[in-house]
Amino acid sequence: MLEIDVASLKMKSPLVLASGVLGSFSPSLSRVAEHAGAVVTKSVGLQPREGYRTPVIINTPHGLINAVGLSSPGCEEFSKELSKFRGDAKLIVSLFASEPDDFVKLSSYFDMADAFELNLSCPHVSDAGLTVGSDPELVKEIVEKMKSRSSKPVFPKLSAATDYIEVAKAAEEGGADGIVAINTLRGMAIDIGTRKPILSNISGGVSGEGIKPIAMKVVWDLYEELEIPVIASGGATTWRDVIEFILAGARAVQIGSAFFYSYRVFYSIKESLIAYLRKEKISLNELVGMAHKTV
Amino acid sequence: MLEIDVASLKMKSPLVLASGVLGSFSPSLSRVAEHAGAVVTKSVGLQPREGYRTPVIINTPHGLINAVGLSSPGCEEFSKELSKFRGDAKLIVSLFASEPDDFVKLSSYFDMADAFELNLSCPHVSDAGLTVGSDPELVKEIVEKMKSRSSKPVFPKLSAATDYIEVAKAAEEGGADGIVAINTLRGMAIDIGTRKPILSNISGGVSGEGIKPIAMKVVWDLYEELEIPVIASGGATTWRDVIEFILAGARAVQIGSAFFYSYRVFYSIKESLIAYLRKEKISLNELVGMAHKTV
Amino acid sequence: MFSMRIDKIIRHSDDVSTLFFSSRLRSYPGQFIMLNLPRYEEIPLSLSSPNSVTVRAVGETTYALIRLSAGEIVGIRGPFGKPFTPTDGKALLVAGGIGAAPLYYLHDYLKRRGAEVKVLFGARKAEELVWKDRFSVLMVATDDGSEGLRGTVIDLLKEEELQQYDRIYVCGPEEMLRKAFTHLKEKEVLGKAEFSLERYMKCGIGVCGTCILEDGSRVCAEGPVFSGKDLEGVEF
Amino acid sequence: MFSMRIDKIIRHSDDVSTLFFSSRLRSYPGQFIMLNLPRYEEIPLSLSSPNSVTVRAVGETTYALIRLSAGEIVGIRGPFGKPFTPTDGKALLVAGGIGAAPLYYLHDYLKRRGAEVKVLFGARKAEELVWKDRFSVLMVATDDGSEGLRGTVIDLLKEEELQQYDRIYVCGPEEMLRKAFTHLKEKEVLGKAEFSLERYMKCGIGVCGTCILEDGSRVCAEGPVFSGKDLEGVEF
Ligand SMILES: Cc1cc2nc3c(=O)[nH]c(=O)nc-3n(C[C@H](O)[C@H](O)[C@H](O)COP(=O)(O)OP(=O)(O)OC[C@H]3O[C@@H](n4cnc5c(N)ncnc54)[C@H](O)[C@@H]3O)c2cc1C
Ligand SMILES: Cc1cc2nc3c(=O)[nH]c(=O)nc-3n(C[C@H](O)[C@H](O)[C@H](O)COP(=O)(O)OP(=O)(O)OC[C@H]3O[C@@H](n4cnc5c(N)ncnc54)[C@H](O)[C@@H]3O)c2cc1C
Ligand SMILES: Cc1cc2nc3c(=O)[nH]c(=O)nc-3n(C[C@H](O)[C@H](O)[C@H](O)COP(=O)(O)O)c2cc1C
Ligand SMILES: Cc1cc2nc3c(=O)[nH]c(=O)nc-3n(C[C@H](O)[C@H](O)[C@H](O)COP(=O)(O)O)c2cc1C
Ligand code: FES
Ligand code: FES
Repeated sequence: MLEIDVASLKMKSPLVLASGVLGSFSPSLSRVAEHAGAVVTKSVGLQPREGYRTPVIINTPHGLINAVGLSSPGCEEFSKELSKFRGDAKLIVSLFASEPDDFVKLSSYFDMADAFELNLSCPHVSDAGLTVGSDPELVKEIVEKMKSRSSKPVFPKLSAATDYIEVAKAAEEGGADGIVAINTLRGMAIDIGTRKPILSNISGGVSGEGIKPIAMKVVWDLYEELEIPVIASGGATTWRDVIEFILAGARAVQIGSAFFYSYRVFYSIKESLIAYLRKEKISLNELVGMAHKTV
Repeated sequence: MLEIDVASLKMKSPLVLASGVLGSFSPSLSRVAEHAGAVVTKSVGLQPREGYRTPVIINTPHGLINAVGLSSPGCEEFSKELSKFRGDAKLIVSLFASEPDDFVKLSSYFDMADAFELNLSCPHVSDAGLTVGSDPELVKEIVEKMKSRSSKPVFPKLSAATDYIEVAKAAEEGGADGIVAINTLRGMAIDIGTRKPILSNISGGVSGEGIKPIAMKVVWDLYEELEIPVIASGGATTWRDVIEFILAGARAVQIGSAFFYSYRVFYSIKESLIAYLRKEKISLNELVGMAHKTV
Repeated sequence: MFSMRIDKIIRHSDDVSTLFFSSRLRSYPGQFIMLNLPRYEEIPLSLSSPNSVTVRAVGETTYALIRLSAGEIVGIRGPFGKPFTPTDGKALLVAGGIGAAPLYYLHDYLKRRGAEVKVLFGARKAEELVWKDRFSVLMVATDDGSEGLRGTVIDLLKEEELQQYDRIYVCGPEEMLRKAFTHLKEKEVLGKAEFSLERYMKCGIGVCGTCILEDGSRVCAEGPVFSGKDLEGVEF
Repeated sequence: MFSMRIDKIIRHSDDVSTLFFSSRLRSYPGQFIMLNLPRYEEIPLSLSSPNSVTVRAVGETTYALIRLSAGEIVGIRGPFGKPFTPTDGKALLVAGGIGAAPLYYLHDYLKRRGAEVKVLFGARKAEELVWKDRFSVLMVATDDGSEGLRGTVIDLLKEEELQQYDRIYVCGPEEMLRKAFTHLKEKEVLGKAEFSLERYMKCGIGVCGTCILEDGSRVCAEGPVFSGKDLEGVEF
């Protein structure tokens, strides 16, 4: 009942695990995959990367602030880890790099991937992520190169802090199969007891419920401007949030920070979505972008 | 005990009412002024402006989304209203316009103002606000013109969605007396029952607790980059938030959305700040930016 | 915000209807909601019971509302605002026209608490004494004398021995509120009187600043119910 | 996050101290906190009472912690994680080295509930039987025989008539957990056994994915306390 296609990916549900959350090891990816349409891995680069010292995360009533710093064992190690993936959802491998050729090289390590997400939007690492994703020409070139080497779907992931419409259109022109929006927003917190920033990296990326309205607006705008599908990310926590993103134009919805509340979040959202579609006698496909038609 | 200077403004407390919240009439401005260091009025333009149709506001557990649309009676009417201001806090009049000369013209209506805030950051009105505030050269010119006509302090108010460091530096070069950061962030919400955007304007500006980490990062960055004082705005709700902003570098802290919780928010925060300073045996001036020194 | 289905509608007259929601709102009498009929404006309406509003058509949105059919979905924020202070003693409710709306709810609420409730209800003509059978002990007045006393609800109020009541609740048009206020002040019973005020409202939650009284009070947050004492010296 | 002052410190030995916070945390035995000493790393530590942690120095952060002076302020997130399942019957607590930390808290908690509590405590040498007087009914073992049985806590465990206990709680180094698991499985008492596991942790709240077991469980969220049954077939 929840089957949906995102570009050429046939997914059993619109629910997708967001990158960086429970995505460093196959056992957790496989477990989440049980009730997901796809899982996105932690972003991986060519070289191993330590990531920042702890504290790397803050939990607040409105969401999380993280500065994990793209910690990763590097593509070689990680491809070994992912070869153990046994989940029955699509496996999307998230890549980060600074150069177009490096993205292509990275992707060659991951035969098991059903698609690639390009992390062009991590706000707290200086040579990758957002630095790359703010440059529409560069984004276009990266996507073009990726598409010229492989037929697998490529989903650039954008930030709300850029001129995201321009960047998304450049990606679309380059041949992107869909756009993921949004990544975390730059933020920080200071502990008034110790009078110091809490994160070792001082600032990090804000995710979770508090950023949902901001992500919603980006998804809305991209749905109006693009032909290719939009995959939402940012604050989805309940089945209502998932429906809201779909009404705004998302064909799939990523969930990350909500795992703070429960490992069963995909299961319960999945069941609620089925109940909702039955009760409302409507299909997912009809719901996608429906809020645009009624304005 | 809470006295603090922001540029040449001698304020009895660092607490400032944010623009657009309870700032359309003198009675509410005067009432808030009782326990505030300064109050900023609703932004006013040369012409009367209807604003958007209701719904113009959404309340969520993480804050508000508003698209009031800079509704205003226009400068002539508004200056009559403000002549009734009887508060014993500084009166800061918030101005919006698209042209440098219009800002200057606007300011000439408000003799009663102790200072001016320049709204260069409203995210949901197309010809003013953010459209102006994304252009560093224009911002500089506006500030220069304002400062050449009057000695009253001028505080441009910036958005987190621009290259705020660049814009703030341009404003500083132009002679700004301080920077207010941040305004609301673009966002929206869709009602899943009616399947329509809730706000009549579709999207609006996100304020309140959920945006605090984002505002904190901007205040932190501006404190590092500027010589002139920074005035924080965005999500401050409790006395702890006020201290956190001050530690990040703010000399004053604006409060808006928190009036949703209580009209007495300034009173209770004021009393808590006094208790905190006594207990910690420290002065406000020492606290400003202190978190930078300990990193 | 959340949205609710309209389950049932009672059309009391040409221009007044009561809309029932699919579920009850946790609320107190005197509180209001911000109701948004999609494509129209969002407007403040007092709850006339935990799951209804009673609306009089005066403009675009209210006209659309009274003509609604069951099954429609409306957006709701709230309930917001300060409710009436209840009593379990003797209560006098004074309603002018559509001002009866919150008093339907208050009436039932007080009776369930064991209060002895009397209602004075005034309108221009008989048809405007909307839903008057909701009130058990009732005296009415109409401007044209088509039912009850010929005159206003203020005339009824003047007949009352006010000392006997523990609480007096007033809701109606501004003119009537002012007259009631003056009379109750003269009789020195302001201390036990409460008035439900109306102002144009945009946010309903105390931030936008459109509903401000002379003393700085926000009708949506410190009100809409104000005690007589609160209103002394405030023009309203 | 919030921060708390360290009120008091007990230095049990060269490398183990207990730090007491200025106030109690609402928590259950078996839960842990993420503790951040400014300028050092943030690390997971089990609560050894509602207002303390007991730390063994093994690296940079833990060295700094055991040397702390009262008055310092530390950042705290939590308490997090699944606690032990309490009993008011007969309980056997099996502690290896610093693994005793959560069991101090559990011991007191169970006794207050009226349970009959016996503790088996093993360490390399007598000095490492830290704070052993916190336990009222105790049997000890040391590798070098400097106190109690010469041997390991597993040897003590093997002497026990396990059927008599309602619950068996185990905490200690990995090697010891595995041996205890094997023995309890052999004796067919896994169903009433609980094990507190340790894994490197970055977030403590189930999102970063660093503490994942073979079956996908998160030690910080589904654990750190796992039932014997949960761990069957899982390499840990
Ligand atoms: C706290 C509160 C509770 C209310 N409860 C009820 C109720 O239970 N039943 C009911 O029928 N009405 C109630 N009202 C009044 C109702 O909100 C207005 O009638 C409605 O907003 C008019 O909307 P419209 O689009 O139909 O008319 P418009 O076209 O907007 O206006 C028509 C006329 O009504 C006046 N008006 C508009 N908005 C308001 C307003 N918010 N308050 C007062 N007058 C207004 C205008 O000045 C104009 O004269 C309440 C108002 C408030 C503030
Ligand atoms: C749920 C939980 C509860 C814990 N409770 C306690 C406790 O009550 N008392 C106590 O003294 N310790 C406890 N620990 C272990 C403690 O977290 C580590 O000793 C600490 O993180 C080491 O930090 P360090 O900077 O001093 O050492 P590092 O320099 O980081 O490392 C020193 C050595 O310790 C190992 N190590 C590092 N981090 C961990 C870790 N998180 N878990 C296990 N080994 C690690 C390293 O591999 C290395 O061998 C607990 C761990 C977990 C996961
Ligand atoms: C702990 C953590 C680590 C993350 N790591 C990555 C990452 O490696 N790559 C990436 O593209 N996004 C990363 N993100 C961002 C998420 O994928 C997601 O876009 C964001 O958190 C917003 O969604 P949410 O509110 O559902 O968490 C991370 C988020 C968190 C909370
Ligand atoms: C209802 C409402 C109206 C606002 N109107 C204005 C305005 O006219 N001019 C302006 O510069 N900012 C306006 N703002 C933004 C606030 O001044 C403030 O910068 C923002 O809300 C963040 O602070 P807060 O989280 O304390 O509310 C408005 C905010 C709200 C909630
Ligand atoms: S309606 Fe906005 S303050 Fe009352
Ligand atoms: S420590 Fe992050 S998931 Fe367990």
